[in-house]
Amino acid sequence: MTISSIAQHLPALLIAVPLLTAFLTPLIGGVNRTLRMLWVALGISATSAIGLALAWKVFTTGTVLYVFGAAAVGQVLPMDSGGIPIRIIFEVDAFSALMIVIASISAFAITMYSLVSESECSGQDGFYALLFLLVVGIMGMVATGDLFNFFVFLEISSLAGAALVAYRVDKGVAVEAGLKYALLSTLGALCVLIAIGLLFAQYNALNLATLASRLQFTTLDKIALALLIVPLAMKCGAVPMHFWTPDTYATAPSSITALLVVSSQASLYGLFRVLFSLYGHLVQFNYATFGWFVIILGVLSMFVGVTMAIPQKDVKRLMAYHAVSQTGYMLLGVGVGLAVLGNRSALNAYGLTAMAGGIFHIINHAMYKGLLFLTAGAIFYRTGTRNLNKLGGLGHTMPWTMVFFMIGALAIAGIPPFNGFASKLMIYESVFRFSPFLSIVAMVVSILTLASFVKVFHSIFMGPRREEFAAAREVPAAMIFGMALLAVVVMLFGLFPQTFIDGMITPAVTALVDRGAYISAILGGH
Amino acid sequence: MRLSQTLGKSLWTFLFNSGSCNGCEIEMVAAVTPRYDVERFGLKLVGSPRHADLLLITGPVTRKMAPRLKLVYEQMPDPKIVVCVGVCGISGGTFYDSYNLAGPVDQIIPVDVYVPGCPPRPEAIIHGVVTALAKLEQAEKVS
Amino acid sequence: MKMLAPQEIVDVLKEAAGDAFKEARCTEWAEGVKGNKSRQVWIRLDRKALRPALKRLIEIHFPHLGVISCTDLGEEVELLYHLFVYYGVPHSEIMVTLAVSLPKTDLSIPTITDLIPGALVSEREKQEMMGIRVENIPDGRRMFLPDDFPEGVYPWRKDATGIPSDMVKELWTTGRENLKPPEGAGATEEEKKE
Amino acid sequence: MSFPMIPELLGQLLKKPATNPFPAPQLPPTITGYLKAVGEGKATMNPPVPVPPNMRGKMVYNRGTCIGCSLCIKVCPARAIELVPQTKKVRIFVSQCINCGQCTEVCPKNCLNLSDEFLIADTDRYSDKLVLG
Amino acid sequence: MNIGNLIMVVVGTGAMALFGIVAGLFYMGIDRVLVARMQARIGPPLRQPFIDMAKLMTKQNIVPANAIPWLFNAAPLVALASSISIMLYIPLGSFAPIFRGYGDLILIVYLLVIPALAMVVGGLASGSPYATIGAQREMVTMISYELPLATTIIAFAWKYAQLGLDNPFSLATVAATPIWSQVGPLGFVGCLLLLVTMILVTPGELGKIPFDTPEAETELAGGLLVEYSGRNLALFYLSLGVKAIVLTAVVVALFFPYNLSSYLAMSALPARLVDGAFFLVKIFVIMFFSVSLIRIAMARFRITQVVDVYWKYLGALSLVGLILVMVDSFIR
Amino acid sequence: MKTLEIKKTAPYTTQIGPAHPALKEPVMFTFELEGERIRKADFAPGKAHRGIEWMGLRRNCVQIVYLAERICGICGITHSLSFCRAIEQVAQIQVSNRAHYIRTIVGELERIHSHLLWAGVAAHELGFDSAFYLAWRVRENVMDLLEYLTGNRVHYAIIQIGGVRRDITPDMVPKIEESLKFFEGVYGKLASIFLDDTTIQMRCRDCGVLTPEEALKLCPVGPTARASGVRKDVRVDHPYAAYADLELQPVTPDQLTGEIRGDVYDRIIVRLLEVKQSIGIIRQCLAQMPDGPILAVPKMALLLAQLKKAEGEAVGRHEAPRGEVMHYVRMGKQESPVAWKVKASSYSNYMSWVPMLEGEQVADIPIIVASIDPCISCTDRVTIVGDQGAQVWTKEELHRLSVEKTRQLQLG
Ligand code: SF4
Ligand code: SF4
Ligand code: SF4
Ligand code: SF4
Ligand code: SF4
Ligand code: SF4
Ligand code: SF4
Ligand code: SF4
Repeated sequence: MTISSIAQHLPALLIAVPLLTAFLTPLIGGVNRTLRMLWVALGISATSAIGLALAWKVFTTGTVLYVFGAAAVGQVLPMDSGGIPIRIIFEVDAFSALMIVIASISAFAITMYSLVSESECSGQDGFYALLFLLVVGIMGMVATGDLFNFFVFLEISSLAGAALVAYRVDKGVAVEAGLKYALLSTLGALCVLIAIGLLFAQYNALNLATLASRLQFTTLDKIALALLIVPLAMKCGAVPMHFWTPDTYATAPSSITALLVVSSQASLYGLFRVLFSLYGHLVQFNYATFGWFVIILGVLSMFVGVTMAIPQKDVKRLMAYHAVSQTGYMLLGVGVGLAVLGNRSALNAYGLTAMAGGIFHIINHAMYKGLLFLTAGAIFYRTGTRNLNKLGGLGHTMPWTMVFFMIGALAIAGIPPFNGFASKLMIYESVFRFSPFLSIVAMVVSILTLASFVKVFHSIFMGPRREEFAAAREVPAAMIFGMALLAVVVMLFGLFPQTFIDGMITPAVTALVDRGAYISAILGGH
Repeated sequence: MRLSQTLGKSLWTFLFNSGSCNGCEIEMVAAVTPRYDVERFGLKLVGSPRHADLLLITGPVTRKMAPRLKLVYEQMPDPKIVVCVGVCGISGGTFYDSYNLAGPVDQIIPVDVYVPGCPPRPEAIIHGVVTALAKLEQAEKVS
Repeated sequence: MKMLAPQEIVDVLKEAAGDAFKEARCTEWAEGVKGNKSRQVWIRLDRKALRPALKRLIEIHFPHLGVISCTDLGEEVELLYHLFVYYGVPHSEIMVTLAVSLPKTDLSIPTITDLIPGALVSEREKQEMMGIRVENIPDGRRMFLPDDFPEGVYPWRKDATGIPSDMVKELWTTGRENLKPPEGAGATEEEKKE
Repeated sequence: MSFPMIPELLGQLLKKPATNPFPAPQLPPTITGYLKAVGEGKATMNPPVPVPPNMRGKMVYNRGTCIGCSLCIKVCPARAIELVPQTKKVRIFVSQCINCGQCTEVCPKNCLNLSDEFLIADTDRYSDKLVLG
Repeated sequence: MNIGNLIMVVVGTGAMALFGIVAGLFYMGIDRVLVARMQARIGPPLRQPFIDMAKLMTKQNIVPANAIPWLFNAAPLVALASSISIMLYIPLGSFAPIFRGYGDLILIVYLLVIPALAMVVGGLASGSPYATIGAQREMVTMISYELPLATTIIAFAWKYAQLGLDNPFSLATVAATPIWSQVGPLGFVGCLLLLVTMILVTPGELGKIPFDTPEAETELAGGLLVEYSGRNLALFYLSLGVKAIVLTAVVVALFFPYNLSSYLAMSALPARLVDGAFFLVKIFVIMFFSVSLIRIAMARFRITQVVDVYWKYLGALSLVGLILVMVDSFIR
Repeated sequence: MKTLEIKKTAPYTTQIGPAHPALKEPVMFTFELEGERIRKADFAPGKAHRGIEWMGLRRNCVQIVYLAERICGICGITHSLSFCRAIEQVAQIQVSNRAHYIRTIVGELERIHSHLLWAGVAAHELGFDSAFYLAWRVRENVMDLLEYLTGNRVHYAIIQIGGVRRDITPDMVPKIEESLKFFEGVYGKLASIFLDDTTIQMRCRDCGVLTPEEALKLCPVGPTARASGVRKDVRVDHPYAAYADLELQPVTPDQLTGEIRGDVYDRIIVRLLEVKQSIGIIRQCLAQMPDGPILAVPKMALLLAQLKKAEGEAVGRHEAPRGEVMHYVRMGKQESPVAWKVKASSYSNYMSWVPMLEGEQVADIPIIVASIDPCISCTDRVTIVGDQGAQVWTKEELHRLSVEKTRQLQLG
């Protein structure tokens, strides 16, 4: 294969490589441990490289379309796709590309980290196979341009995720949490499937673009919309459907939790796709209503998340609640954008910035929250506990972990110059035009988040050395590498936000808002 | 520790009561109040021995307080000055014999200046501090 | 409130104490130009009458307990409960002291903290300073003495269990022996002994 | 809401401070230099707040008239006086004296007196100034 | 950014750092002298804070046994550096901020969190339980004043955005169009309320009485800073001084951005000097009312009362201010 | 092992209070906390125990007068007066009425100085240093007067067995009058600053309540008892010195506000009103002062000889600024007493801390502790110890509690 053909088949490789890695891992793992580690490292490096390359291509040349099995890319879809609609079409626009970037970076850092963090557990082969499957699911969800495929990848990611949550089989709790996750995901997926069915029955199409161009907003469409929104909102952990996150996030191995965060971001992606690209034009008379719906969802998530987080004793539960809270910021930003979608001048004045803030926050969140979960994992790795009341004094022995934790904490609290601030700033400085009170709430929640993390910081790292953790040392290099990678990204995004905003976020926002472009990319001039 | 020109002009002071009758203690406090106002010499009362340059100590040092006195002295960063205020800290005063005293003060920590009186008037305490400063200046010259 | 005269109080308490009553004495002391008198009642009782007498006194007027004093009399130790009734009305207060002697062989006394909770500080002090055993004291920890103070040494005792001389620190001697001899003085040997 | 302190504070801004500037309003550049200047009459030292007559300050001892009767030792509550047997005179430790003045009252020869001197801080508690006799 | 610019920034940063530290200490001195006078005392010489700093620099720098040394030592540096860096975003008189294009109010507000945070982290790193309570209280205080502070800033921004100005959060915008001239009577009242809010938020941010609960000496023996000594302590004090300048400069910039020179029709250099001097005077006035006077005229609040005062009373006050400003715009 | 040691020492190192305006005798408190709320309080005094009573039994009575004076430096007259009154009763020494009046005047001046001192300390504990400075500035005037009358600012050494050592001569009276006028002039200002200030009210109202019931049972004395409505004042109840000739009423807070709440604020009221009452008492004493000698036995040698023959027991009492002080003395035909029991006022008031503190917040500890005016106002020396009593408070717990407080605030 030549370079150019690789370039051409990037979307396919994005799925194929991790899939292949997943299936071959047990085989290779059977040979020997070191080999397996190499193989896994190779697989994830390749996947991430492909992902980044694909994203680069999108950002530089525009939306990439890929049809599996199609002779020519240009001739993607017959207008009367009546025959066999189930055909894998990838449509990678700037928004998708952004998600791929997130997934690539996180997956890489996390896998490197887990090479050590999970090395002492049994069932390695299964673990990595599942992990790569999860990656496949995530990549697929954000890259596909087809509703049914979306469902398939959602299922893949859910099942792999559930299996991974239950991975530490020696713990009854974990299995229970895995089941819970699986059950909820399945229920959710079922809803999605019904929605797909409803839409297919009416419009005889599964391709997003096609559907979008045909949608009439009948009652059935409305039901379908609800059936899509609810499970996706649930999967991304928005209040009031956030109840599953603490259990799941807390019990899964930390590396998996970090990846689950990415997967929930992918659901968020799905939610925004549905709202903007699929139903975008139909809700236009109701932008404000839908916008407010999302905003309220966001504000609630922000507030409930943070207030639930503060009293938590389990580090990871606490972080999970913060994840809920942070999701609120994204919803808030994008919600404001949605609310003023119909109002050109407002959209330009602040709506786009708000959306950009929200979307920028998605990537930032994936980075710092991933980082935080990895540090939590590092602490668990050395101490065997996640209970804040039991921890203490680790700052003496685990300085790197502490530094990474501080970076993550400052970022999540939106303290300059870390990336959380950059995106939150965009949110503060735009949503106030929509309603000044929203900005005030957002700012106050930030400080609450900070307070909560100061507490965690203190409980884990500060204080005199503890006898029971006398043996705790800094974690091995690979884990540090994984955390460092995310930390560097966190800092880069924080120090040079404009670069990333111009290069990635704005195109993503444009892609999301400009529904016409999305449709016409597939359907040709409309 | 190098003695510096500025030390004497910015004496941060920690008061320590090692079991005194409070008489000296109130006179030291009175020295802070407007009539005497030691702050005009840059002297400031601080809440932590870590911040202190000058230890003003009163009382004949009860057995419970002796280890604490030592600790406080050790917690003070160098260079440090100790002024013992009141005769009961200097030599026991009226409490010249007891089963529960470990003093006088200079048996526990080194003392630079003694301010006799029971209690010394606030101005005598100021004079004691000034005497300490003069001693400091001499030490500076030597070093 | 009908106020009893000192002698009436003695009578009432005598009745309450029964055969445990030993002796009583009423004293007066006047100060000031007008010669207004303060009145004191001193009652010596046996240990078993302490609580009945106190209960009776409480019925008269809830007394204020000043303090429990204590004297080492050699073979016995005397405890004195200084109580005050009829306070609040100018010049009519009466001090009632209930004195109880305890043989050194059995220095125990029932607590009165259930009747007057404020007696706790004083009772704790008696335990550590005089080695009294207060029965049923709700909190028997030390109060004034340091934790490392030797057991079985009681500062107020005048016998072998009192403060041994090697525990006494003579603060005043510190550093004096290094003094130069006074002018015109001869040998310094004797001085050094000081 | 009421903050009665505020007018008081603002009013005080315009008034003279209540401080008695002893020995100088603020710290002179060097103490030794200042003391020297005062000694030479080049600088004036602000006096302490005036003390009333009969203030009980540092002890003065007239060694000459003392007859060594030890009455003062008997009443001294601080063991500040000791008899020097060789000379039949007493010795007074100012750094132990609590200025009660009991000895001065009891002395049959009036050789003990409390002066109004009270600035007697010293670096040595048995310095010549602080041991009389 | 070309080389010339870079040099400008470096030189400017140095100058600002110097100005911040000197002015911070100078105002500390003024504060101490004035407070002493109001309490009928002579008080220390004006240069006392400088002497104190010089002395602390020569003292032993003790790192307690329980501390995490590098963190313990880094915290004061971070505190000072971050305080100074905020200086770069603040206009001083008619001198525009060095980073005029970048900074805005929200950035400043969040940058202001860093010195406080550094103090908290330093306190925690010292391993003293008193510092721990101090840190918790500091956080609670921070949470408390965030609401009125955020409300005030958003109110400003909302007003300027309403006016169609480009950079509603930029201090330059505020300076160019003083708020008072843009509001009607209702809005004027609203702005007054916001001014009161800011005056009272300032002592909270600076940890002064009555909001000094985190450092409350009677309760915590110095709170966060108990274990600090020598150079580290000096750095913290410097950072507090700089922070005081920053905060008052923000209040000045928000509410009193006026310059004398425009009234006096002066030429460039003297105008700058006059404005600079006028700016110092304005800072002094704000400092006097929101720091010196308040800190000696009241008793310290309990931590619960701090929360009450900020959330309930000042929060309500500032929200009313915001609403008045909004209503004022709508009816105009 | 290291951790253990740290846990043990950490609270100790930090409890060392800055001893500043608050005159503090080290007392150690133990609290069981719930968040910032105090569930249980306990205290351990005795850090200043010097063994004074024990020393006294090795000295003669004249020496003890000065030793007694140094039990405490705040009430320079209280203990010596009480001790002398006990000895006088044992030895049947009749003190002249002039001496009684002088004792009373000095005693009331001491009350003024002590209450002003307390007001300052309390203000300082509230972080209100201006009020502290103001109170102490006014107090300097009393100190001057006391020094003028007695020769010393703190330990006046004016009381002697059988009377007083210094007379108040007619030429001294104008100066006393002048001071009284000054206090009257400044009283209104002080009262308004301490009673009207919003922040002081916020901190002191309904804080540290001692109910009348508790005030009876726990036997507190002085303003602590009176602020809770227990009308108990040795000067009123027990005729002694010049008080025996005066018409006095105990001061209770309802005289100002019409109600008794028994909180810290009420204790401020009582003390402020007592300053006013003291001014009145001094006025009356000056007006009625009889002539006569000031010392019953002026020759100390004679006095000592007389005391050596004395036998018996008596209680000497005085209403110190903080409440009743009593000295029980028993003499047995020897130079030193057979028994000497000192009861300082704070000794009686300790117990009332417990109900006052329980249920209040950590931040209120200093002002509540100071409100009984112990000679230990600075709770910097508080050690916060153990959740369940025995074990020493660890930093984690401290931390957790503060965190819980935070949460409570956020949810509330
Ligand atoms: S020297 Fe005198 S006044 Fe000072 S503390 Fe000792 S006994 Fe009290
Ligand atoms: S009483 Fe006077 S004469 Fe007698 S020994 Fe003492 S000083 Fe000398
Ligand atoms: S004044 Fe008092 S303490 Fe001093 S020597 Fe005389 S009797 Fe002793
Ligand atoms: S709390 Fe008050 S008394 Fe204690 S050190 Fe601070 S200022 Fe001084
Ligand atoms: S009065 Fe009590 S506390 Fe004081 S020394 Fe005597 S026994 Fe100890
Ligand atoms: S109550 Fe306090 S101030 Fe008064 S005499 Fe007793 S110890 Fe001294
Ligand atoms: S004058 Fe009288 S009392 Fe005095 S010492 Fe001589 S004999 Fe004794
Ligand atoms: S309360 Fe007063 S009398 Fe009691 S020990 Fe403390 S200072 Fe002394």
